Amino acid sequence: MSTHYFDHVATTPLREEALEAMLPYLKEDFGNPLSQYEAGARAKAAIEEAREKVASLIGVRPSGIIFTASGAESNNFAIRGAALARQDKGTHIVVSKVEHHSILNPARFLEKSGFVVSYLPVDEHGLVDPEVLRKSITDETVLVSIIHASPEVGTIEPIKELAAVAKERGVLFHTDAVASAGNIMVDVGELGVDLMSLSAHQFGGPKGAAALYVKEGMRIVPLIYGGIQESGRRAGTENVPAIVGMGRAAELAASEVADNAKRLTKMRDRLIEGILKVPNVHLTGHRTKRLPGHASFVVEFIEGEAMLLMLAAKGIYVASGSACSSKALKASPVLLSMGVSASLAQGSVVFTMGGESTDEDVDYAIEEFPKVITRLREISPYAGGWGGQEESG
Amino acid sequence: MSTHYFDHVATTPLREEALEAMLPYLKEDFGNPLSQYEAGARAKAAIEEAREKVASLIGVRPSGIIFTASGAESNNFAIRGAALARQDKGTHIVVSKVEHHSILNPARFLEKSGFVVSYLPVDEHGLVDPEVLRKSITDETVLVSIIHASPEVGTIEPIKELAAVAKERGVLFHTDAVASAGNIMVDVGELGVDLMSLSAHQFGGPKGAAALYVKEGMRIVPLIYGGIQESGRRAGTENVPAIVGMGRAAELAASEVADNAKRLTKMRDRLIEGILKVPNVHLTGHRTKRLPGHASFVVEFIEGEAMLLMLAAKGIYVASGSACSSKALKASPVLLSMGVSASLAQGSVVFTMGGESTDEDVDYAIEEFPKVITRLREISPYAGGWGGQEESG
Amino acid sequence: MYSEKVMDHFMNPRNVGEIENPDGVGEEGNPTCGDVMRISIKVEGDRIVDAKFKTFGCGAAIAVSSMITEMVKGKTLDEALSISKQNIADELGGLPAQKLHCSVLGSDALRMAIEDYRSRQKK
Amino acid sequence: MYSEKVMDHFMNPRNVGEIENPDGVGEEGNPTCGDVMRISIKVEGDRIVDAKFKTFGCGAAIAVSSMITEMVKGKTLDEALSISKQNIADELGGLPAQKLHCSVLGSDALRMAIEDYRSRQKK
Ligand SMILES: Cc1ncc(COP(=O)(O)O)c(C=O)c1O
Ligand SMILES: Cc1ncc(COP(=O)(O)O)c(C=O)c1O
Repeated sequence: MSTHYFDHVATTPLREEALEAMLPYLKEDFGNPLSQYEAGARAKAAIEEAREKVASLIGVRPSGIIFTASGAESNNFAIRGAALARQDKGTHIVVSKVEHHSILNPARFLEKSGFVVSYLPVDEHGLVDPEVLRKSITDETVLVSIIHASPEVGTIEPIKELAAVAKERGVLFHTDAVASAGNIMVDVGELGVDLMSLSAHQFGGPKGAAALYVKEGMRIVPLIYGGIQESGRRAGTENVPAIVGMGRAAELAASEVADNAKRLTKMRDRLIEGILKVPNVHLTGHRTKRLPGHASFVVEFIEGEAMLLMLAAKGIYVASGSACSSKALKASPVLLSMGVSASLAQGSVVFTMGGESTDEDVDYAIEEFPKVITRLREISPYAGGWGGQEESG
Repeated sequence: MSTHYFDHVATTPLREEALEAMLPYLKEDFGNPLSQYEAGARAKAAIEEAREKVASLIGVRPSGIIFTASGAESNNFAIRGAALARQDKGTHIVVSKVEHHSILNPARFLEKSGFVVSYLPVDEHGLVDPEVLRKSITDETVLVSIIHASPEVGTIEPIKELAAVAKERGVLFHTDAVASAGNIMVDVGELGVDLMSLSAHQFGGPKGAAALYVKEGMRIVPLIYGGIQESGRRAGTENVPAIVGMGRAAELAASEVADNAKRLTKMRDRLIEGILKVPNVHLTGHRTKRLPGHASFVVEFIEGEAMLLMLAAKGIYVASGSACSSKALKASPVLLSMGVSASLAQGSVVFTMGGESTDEDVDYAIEEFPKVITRLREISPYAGGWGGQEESG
Repeated sequence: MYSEKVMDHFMNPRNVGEIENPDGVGEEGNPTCGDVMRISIKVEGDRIVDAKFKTFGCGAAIAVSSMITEMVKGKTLDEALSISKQNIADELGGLPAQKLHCSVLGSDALRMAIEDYRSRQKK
Repeated sequence: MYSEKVMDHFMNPRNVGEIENPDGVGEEGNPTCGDVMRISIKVEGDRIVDAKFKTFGCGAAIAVSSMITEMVKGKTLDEALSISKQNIADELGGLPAQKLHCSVLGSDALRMAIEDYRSRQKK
């Protein structure tokens, strides 16, 4: 069976070039970057080279990049580290309702330690309104964090406008660019943000390497204290191979992102068109302000995990935000906050493509998807409609 | 030039078997363990298999193992997570003066948030006295953390006795076993500890994978909040390849540790004997209660970084705890706390061996070391003695 | 994640549909995730001679529906009522812990179908 | 970490030793790390004709000692005094930032040797 990987938002395959770059550091060049002899210096140099490449992917100076081990760590570090560093100035922070758990949950932790958190609503496309942000900012506000692009619905937030609002009020602005960096052009200067999270395994790099960008001169409280690695801002022996792989992936992404985005946008639009031919299927997120490779839907009358499994049996790998496919068995807060009902959210299915995706993948998905939907609807008691229990979304 | 790696305490070479085990997960098996289809399940199964192997290295059940990205992260997680989880019971914690920075610095952070920290003294061998621990525990004490084996001086602490004292008083006990686990037999049950940190790159596993053992049923406050990975205790997409490599390395270590320790102890003793033939050189740490592959010294009249560089020029890679070789330019707190003077501490040199070290390495070191010492002493103004400025240690 | 048996019953569910002129119908929903299972039965004497289902739910919910409709065929009503959620999970070669509630749904829908049949008999 | 030049002067230090019957001796220590550098000079007219050192310190400290004793030979005292720590670092092809204090030690020890010579002259 041929396989068609449509789950780049979960993780991307490691690019061969990145693995090639990593291998020496998994073999003979195993030295600790802190060691004072040549092997240590070589490892250190490799990290600094990777730092330059990651920095240049998002248009910043290398000194602004702190390597971490995951996007989740970067997000925790940013939220907690920036809030604690500024808590003498105020204890209010602002996030949106469509943030990743690794923003929402540390925000909840901060609430327990005395911070007040505002959760901004979004419109039916998942967009945060800069005017709503403006109204939420008080004299106590020290930090705003808004996701750059949603992994669930693909929507790209107007970060430039949002960050400008925060800047006007002298408030720090973080964006979680884990789903976007490497996949669309992300330029810190243009966006005007002070902090940014990114993660290698989302753009062809390895798992285990990620980064937090922190504006020059800005103080941040460490999440992991200890040695002097990362200028004392993040302790722990560096994962040299993974960092090197991240650097190489960043370099490749930087040079290919424009072409890739163009190609993927076409494929995405064709996929959306094809999928929407099935009756009672609806696009989630914004039609155009969305990640190039991202096509997400809610399908009426059937449940997401069942779709996912039946598609997987045909070699099509997708994600779903349905309650049954989440370990918490809860409807997706992102879909709910966009006004999607809990029953309709059960029909969530998310297709995401990446660099190695092909037109044939799209053809195959467009051909097979309707069959799966028909099959599952035959099983569904709602086949003829939600039967009054639910108006079609 | 042949190379002789005597810096296993900085990091160990990645074992070939571990790399072999990792490669599939760096290539075709790149799936996210959370994904609901087969590829996700395979990645998840690989992690659980690794968890079993790591658990069995330290004699615990797999459910007690939380994977992290570094020993430093495990230590921060343990100290902060256990202290915060118990802060309603009390706000006093106890550590020793010979802990790693990744214990001491989070302890200092806790001090800023209202905790009181006792720093236990050690004797001239670096040993913590259980009676001193007993006296330090108050009704407010919630956590004790003592390092298992010192990477700087090799001394193995009497953890069993120390943990028993804590247990008597109903206080949680954490041990930082980063330098010991995989290198000597480490059995949680026998030691009687509640939490333990270990790190893969210290026993032939990859950088980027480490673990914290947490006793069953014990609550711990997460360091990295977010998704449901690691039972909700540590968010972030798992570094599957590194975790798999750690599992394989743990499996190998478990089966070889006894033989290896025996072999390395012999080599170590021969090295110590050889090095101590040079006049005015002193062993640091305990003569017998020390890591098998660990031989550490202070050399009078010369400085450690200079020794390290000159040894490196001969293909001998060692570490030093001298102020000049630390980025902070401070004398080693561990040596100072053992009563070594700041000047003498400048002469610190640390040889550490591992699985692939050979008798020839030891021969070579014993032959070349005295030449380096002679050469550097020729340059030293103290050649004839400390000249009253310092009695010889 | 799922056993082979679950995947088989999910991919090739038995007894999908609605019995025409059923003797009893039961429908049960899960308020947390919105799953709904509808089972219709045909009864002769006090034996279930046919059972069909329609289910809105995840792979486990569909497999449970398929399995339970298979299990009850030929059973007396009392025998059918004694099928526990654990019986169903066992027949399926096990279910992931967080999916066990799907099998409750199955036994509940069946029970309601039987109750429906019995209440119709009383009229 | 170190430039080739630094490594060369560290591995093959020039002018190691103590001048017998020196015209001036300077010794300077770094209180934080305990490094000590001792420079002895031979002066003819107002020119330094020979310089030797003994150093307790790291690779950079030894290389700086070697380099500064090379640099001053043949220089007048005033020329020697004008050698800055940056000059020494430059001659060595640069020093890591946290090692710059080692070159201060070098110029300080030299200055003290010259002062020692001058104070002896006054007697
Ligand atoms: C005793 C001890 N604890 C903690 C650490 C930190 O572990 P890691 O290097 O994995 O961050 C080390 C590092 O070598 C160590 O020796
Ligand atoms: C927007 C967003 N933020 C954060 C994360 C967490 O990143 P990581 O998987 O590297 O922990 C993800 C994960 O996919 C994400 O999509």
